[in-house]
Amino acid sequence: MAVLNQLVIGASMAAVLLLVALGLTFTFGQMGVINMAHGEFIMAGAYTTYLVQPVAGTLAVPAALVVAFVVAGLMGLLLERLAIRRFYGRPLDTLLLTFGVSLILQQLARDIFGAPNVQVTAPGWLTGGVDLAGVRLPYNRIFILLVAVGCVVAIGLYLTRTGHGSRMRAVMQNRQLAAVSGVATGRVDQTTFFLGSGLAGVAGVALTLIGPVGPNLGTYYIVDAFLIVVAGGLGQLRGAVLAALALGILNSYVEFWTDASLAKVVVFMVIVAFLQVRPQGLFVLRTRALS
Amino acid sequence: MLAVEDLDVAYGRAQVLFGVSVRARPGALVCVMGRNGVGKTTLLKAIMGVLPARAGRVLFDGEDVTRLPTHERVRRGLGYVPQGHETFPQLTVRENLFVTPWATRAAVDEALDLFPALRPLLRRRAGFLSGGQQQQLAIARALVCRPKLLLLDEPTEGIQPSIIREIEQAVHRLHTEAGLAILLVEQYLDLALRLADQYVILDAGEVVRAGDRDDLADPTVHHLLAV
Amino acid sequence: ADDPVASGANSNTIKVGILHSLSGTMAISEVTVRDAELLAIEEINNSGGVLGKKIEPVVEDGASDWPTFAEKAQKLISQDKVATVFGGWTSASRKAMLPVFERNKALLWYPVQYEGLESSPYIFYTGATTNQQIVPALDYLKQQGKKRVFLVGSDYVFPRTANKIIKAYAAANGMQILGEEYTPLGHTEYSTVVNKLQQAKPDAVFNTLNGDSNVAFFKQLRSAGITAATMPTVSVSVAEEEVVGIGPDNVAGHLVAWNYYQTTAGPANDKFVKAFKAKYGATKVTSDPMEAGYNAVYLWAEAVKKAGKTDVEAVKKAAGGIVIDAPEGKVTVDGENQHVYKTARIGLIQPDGQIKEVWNSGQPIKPDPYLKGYSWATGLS
Amino acid sequence: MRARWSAPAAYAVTAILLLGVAPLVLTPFRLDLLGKYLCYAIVAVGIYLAWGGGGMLTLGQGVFFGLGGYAMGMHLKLVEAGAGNLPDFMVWSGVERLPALWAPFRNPAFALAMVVVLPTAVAALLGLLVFRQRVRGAYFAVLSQALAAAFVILLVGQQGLTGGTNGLTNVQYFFGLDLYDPAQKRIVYAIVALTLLAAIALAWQLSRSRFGRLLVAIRDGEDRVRFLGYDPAIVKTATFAASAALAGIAGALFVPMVGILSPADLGVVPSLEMVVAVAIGGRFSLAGAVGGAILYNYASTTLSEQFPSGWFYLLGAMFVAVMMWAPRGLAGLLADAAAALRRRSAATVPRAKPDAVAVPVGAGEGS
Amino acid sequence: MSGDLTVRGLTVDFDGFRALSDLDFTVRAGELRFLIGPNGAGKTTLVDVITGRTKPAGGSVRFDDHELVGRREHRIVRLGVGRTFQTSVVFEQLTVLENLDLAASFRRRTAGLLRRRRGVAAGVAAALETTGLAALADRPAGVLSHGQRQWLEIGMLLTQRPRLLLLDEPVAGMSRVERDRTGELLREIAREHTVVVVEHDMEFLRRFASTVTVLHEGRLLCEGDVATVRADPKVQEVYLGRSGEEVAA
Ligand SMILES: Nc1ncnc2c1ncn2[C@@H]1O[C@H](COP(=O)(O)OP(=O)(O)OP(=O)(O)O)[C@@H](O)[C@H]1O
Ligand SMILES: Nc1ncnc2c1ncn2[C@@H]1O[C@H](COP(=O)(O)OP(=O)(O)OP(=O)(O)O)[C@@H](O)[C@H]1O
Ligand SMILES: NC(N)=O
Ligand SMILES: [Mg+2]
Ligand SMILES: [Mg+2]
Repeated sequence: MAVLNQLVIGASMAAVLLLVALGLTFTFGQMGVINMAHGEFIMAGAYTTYLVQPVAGTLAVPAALVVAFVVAGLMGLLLERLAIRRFYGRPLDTLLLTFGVSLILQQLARDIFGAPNVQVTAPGWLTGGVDLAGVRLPYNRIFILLVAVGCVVAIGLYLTRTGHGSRMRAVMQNRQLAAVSGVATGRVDQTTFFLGSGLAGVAGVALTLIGPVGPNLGTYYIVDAFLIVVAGGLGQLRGAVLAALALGILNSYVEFWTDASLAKVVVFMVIVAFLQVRPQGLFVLRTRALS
Repeated sequence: MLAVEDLDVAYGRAQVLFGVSVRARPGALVCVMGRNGVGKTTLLKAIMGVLPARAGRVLFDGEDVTRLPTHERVRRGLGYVPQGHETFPQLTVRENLFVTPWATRAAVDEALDLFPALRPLLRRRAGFLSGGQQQQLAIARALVCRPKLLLLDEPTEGIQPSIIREIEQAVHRLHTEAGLAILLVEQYLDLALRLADQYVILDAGEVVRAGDRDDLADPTVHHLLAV
Repeated sequence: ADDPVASGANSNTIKVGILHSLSGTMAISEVTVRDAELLAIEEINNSGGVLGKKIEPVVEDGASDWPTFAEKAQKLISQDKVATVFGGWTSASRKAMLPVFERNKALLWYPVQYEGLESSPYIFYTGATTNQQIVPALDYLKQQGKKRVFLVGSDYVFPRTANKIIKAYAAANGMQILGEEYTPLGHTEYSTVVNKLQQAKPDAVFNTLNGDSNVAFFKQLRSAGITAATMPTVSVSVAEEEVVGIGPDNVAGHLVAWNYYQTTAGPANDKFVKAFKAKYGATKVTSDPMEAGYNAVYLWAEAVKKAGKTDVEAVKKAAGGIVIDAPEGKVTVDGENQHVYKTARIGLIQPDGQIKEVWNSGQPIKPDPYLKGYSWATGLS
Repeated sequence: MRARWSAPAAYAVTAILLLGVAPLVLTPFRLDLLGKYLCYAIVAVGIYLAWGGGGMLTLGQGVFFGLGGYAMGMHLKLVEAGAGNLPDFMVWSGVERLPALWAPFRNPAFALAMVVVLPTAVAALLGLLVFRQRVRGAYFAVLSQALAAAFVILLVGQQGLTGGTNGLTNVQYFFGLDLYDPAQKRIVYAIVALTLLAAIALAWQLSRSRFGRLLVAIRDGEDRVRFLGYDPAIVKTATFAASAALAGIAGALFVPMVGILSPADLGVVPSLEMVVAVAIGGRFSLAGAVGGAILYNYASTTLSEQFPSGWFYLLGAMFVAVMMWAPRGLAGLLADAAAALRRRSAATVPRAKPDAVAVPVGAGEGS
Repeated sequence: MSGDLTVRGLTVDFDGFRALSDLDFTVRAGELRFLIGPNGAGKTTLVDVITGRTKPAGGSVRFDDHELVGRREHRIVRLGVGRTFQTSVVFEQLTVLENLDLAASFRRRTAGLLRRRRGVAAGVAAALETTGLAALADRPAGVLSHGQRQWLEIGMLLTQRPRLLLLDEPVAGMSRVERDRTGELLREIAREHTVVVVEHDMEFLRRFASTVTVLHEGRLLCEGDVATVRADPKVQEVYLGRSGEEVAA
């Protein structure tokens, strides 16, 4: 029974992992920006919930989803305009740049909201849960799962069904060619970065239901988020989903049989081993061109 | 239609074009020629705004576009096929054709009519196409923008003879029937001879000769193109 | 080589170091201790300072990085020539600083409950050692008839050592340890641990998680439907500060073990709480480590007054037996092991975020860092 | 002519400054700090090789630093404890018998060998696995970062074996030297400085060799290199392993220099900082990398002393500013300034046709 | 040590698409062979398989009595098989000279690689000469124009002294004079090496080719001397266009 529970737990861990990684499928996967400040955008989403809470009452969480998307999105947009746009095609440089930004944002949060965690409580309708064959599935986990699924569907449609989605990919693959095809590349960059960062904000809202809301929030998720994207294959939505699911379930079982520390180590080793079989992640985008 | 005036272009500190002036009348087909490395590609890129002009102006349809971003130039009717069969490798052929924001089904259909070989490949990723297929796609992609002036940088490179013929005919048709102005960089002299109204010869980043097609028969021109 | 007195002697201030993490993971906890220490310094200065001189704090950031603590401690000692240092939170930071203070014969005041088994001649420990916090908490559980206990802790030295002590206690007292789980510092995913708890169904959970993890743990415990009524937890690193972050709804009814709560009765505490809120804002809460840091400054000041100088050896000698009326009640320095006598208190978390005392040891407990007075603890070290 | 002598001259000046001047003018406390910076500078030399040279952004240097450091630290702790005794942390962690893993480290030769062998072997293994499968760029960066995260969790989780979060503290002796004695500590400083100078010389030679060019080529176009008959995986692995070895040596020296080694210095953020320091100095230049490491660590010490609660703003702003305005680091900035000066003095020459050549972005002074 | 290239039953599948099917193809040692065919016929794919870039679904490629299928790219190069690419790729951050030197050095031992380059090896100097890039020797290759890159790539190949050279559209984007120069160069090389050239330029073919192989849809369409091939109606149909002569004129 307990063993069966772990499957459900794994799935709900996967939803969290997926949610924190989803924004990266845009900024990292599509745009090639290693945004270390992604974690701080998640944090911004969480603090947004904290601020929205007194205003929106029991509807704080859904309201915050929208507000946080915009807030984090705008932060991303600002970052893109002020700095990132000079760095396309140089992922490793963006890493260092955004690391600096992440330090600044953390300290800013510390100065604005204080160093200790702030309080976000789940509304009544998200407390409790359903019992599934002896397994209790908390409502807040179901909610996170739904948010994750919703985001995945929306992103999937956006990327494949809208002209904007394919233009975004075009810009990343060949900026110059996109420009001579009439694409306003700057505008596309802004939108993409806005969306990716906004998704981080959404993740932040979800995380307030299950974890701390403090200046360090982002640092706890950033490594995992990047791992998911890498294991899934850069910019591959399906890959990210499967990778999150696989790692969530793997993690939950290893942790069940050993402990949380070992689980993290094992997950890492499995990923390295996995990349032996699928070096470019679950789903590969190859071309014939030489790198 | 197009007037390039005293254009200087540099890559960082290295200047490549020196006071280049080129004119194209509406509906003209101007062939840009010159040995490898003289700056033909650089000229086209500067006209498109991919490279900034250090000095000089680019006028299109009477408007000074020198400071406009690339996509605005495209919107005004400048189309460009870069050298070396460039595509969006990870997009499908269809997606490649629809990248242009104002691409219409009709425009894409017309482009595909020009290169029917692309039709069965629509769902294939462009990066997996053969060199020639990519080049055909690249030209089709530019046409989807519905340009008024088309810049073609060595469009026949890597294309099988029968398709070269088709391209030649297509270019000819676009030029004569649709009245499209064309700036063509072409290494096949005979092909250039057959198509061009005017020509420009570059050497070491400067225009050394320009004139009407008929002059091209002149042996001194051949001399300029040799060695 | 460096004489800390030298600089203090011919200026009209006495420099002291304040060394806590102001950045990084630990800032969440340590910043408030710094605030409390600065408050104490301000109060002492306002009432005339010590030896007629004002205390001048030199603040440094340990940055949640243990070697940095050592480096900054060295800097405070040899560059700033401070008379003493108040600082540290994690045991790791203390272990890193310890050799620096011993080597330089300088003085550190360490304000946080810790795992014991240590007694450096150059450190004063103003937080609880194990027999003033963990052992009383176990006594309380035993008294409540909680015999089957599950241990949950962060993966570092304090929880591991604490749990070792708990297991020894359990073995001697007929308690049963159903499980022992460690998670990395900063871990935020507790569903698996909660699942294990649900399977084991202990009478109580002994929680030595630190910092942010507590927020995740309690939120997830609650959403899994576990309440204090079905499975109470007793925490030793959850104070008022943490309760705010967790959200009182999520922890109300659970137990904590400390020596001080914001609600602890007494004029000294009323004054402390009032002064703290006046200085830092009405919404701020006070907690045990803050109070221990606050006390440390007063204890040192008293010792200096008694010694008549800031010289380390003199202060050390003078400190023994010093008593102050601290917010937690009477606090006495044990001259032998340089810990302090502290009253143990078990508290119940209230829905408003405050903690209500439900039991106390009646009188301050003599510090016993090596648990020499407990027969069951003989094998521990 | 000038170019030919400027490098050896700079090297000599550096040597004199480090070995002659610094010990005389700095207080023992500051000299210790400088020694610590120099340890990071040794790591920076390795990062310069791997990242500046081979384009491998390794965000896991902390792991190799740690492996070397623990190898050394274990030996020193054992010596200090004396025969038959346990190191202090094992005592308070309740370990009763010396773990088998520790026993061989009592032997100094073994421990010294492990300082190099452990990091090299781990890097070689990871490198072979990863590079043979053509994992690179951001993938590699993220993987190596995850390695650092996993390594620290592993260290922290094995308290009885590694000292857990605390790490190895209170190291007092280093092969007979008393580290509490400033005079003897100066010898350790000298060893660190000499090691750094040796590392610089080695890296200098390597980057100017064909091997160095090959690395640049691999960075430029790894696939193409295969068709020249080289195996990029081997070349990259060798380079990565060399950078790991340097990090290991640096870690080993860090232990006596600083007296403590803790997982807090080996994780994701410290590893990132090692790289950031190099970026600030200029990753395409050896002098930039080394200078960057010293400067960065100096700056973070000073900033945190001057602005204990706001220094993260300054540090963050520094990264941002460097990446924005000096993407090739301070060394790039200096090179540009020098070039500008030279051009000004040569400005009288008439129009120079396509002669002066622009260097493609990122090429820089990569030697 | 026959030096022959023997391709037997070669099949390449890309997710269900058959780029080469059951192809047999032989080039004798010392031959200069031209390979033509419509866009997408599989010419580059064939070169890719020979040089280890693409794994075939079946079949064998033997050179010099070594099976090449299954070997890694650099091993194949070390057997003496060199190639150029349809889109030239040179190392942009290295100078022209360093590009050539690196290409020439692949047989050096590790110790040789660890030493600095002193002077210019004879083979490298010759390649600089042949390719006309001597004046650009110290420029980063990133500044070369399209045509100049093509030359550099050929130069790099030459310094490697392979016994079998595979050139994928070497003269694309070159002016006529340069094509002629390349052609002469090829002739010269072919005297000592086995050369396979993929090309679309019929004029070039007419001037420099002796034997031509035509691929179509992954299969051998025909093989023979230039005249025969050009006269072949199937070739005219799929490749040259009905009036192929006109184009090439
Ligand atoms: N990115 C660059 N940086 C510096 N110089 C460059 C760069 N690209 C091209 N050049 C130089 O500019 C000159 C002109 O190049 P361009 O590509 O315009 O030549 P081209 O006439 O198109 O030649 P080709 O026929 O070979 O395509 C060449 O000498 C080349 O070396
Ligand atoms: N990786 C791949 N995945 C799918 N299809 C591929 C892949 N590689 C090649 N193809 C297809 O295989 C066919 C053969 O391609 P190839 O590049 O060998 O042609 P080619 O004869 O060199 O043509 P060209 O003369 O135009 O360069 C083409 O239709 C191409 O689209
Ligand atoms: N001493 C502690 N709580 O680490
Ligand atoms: Mg060109
Ligand atoms: Mg081809």
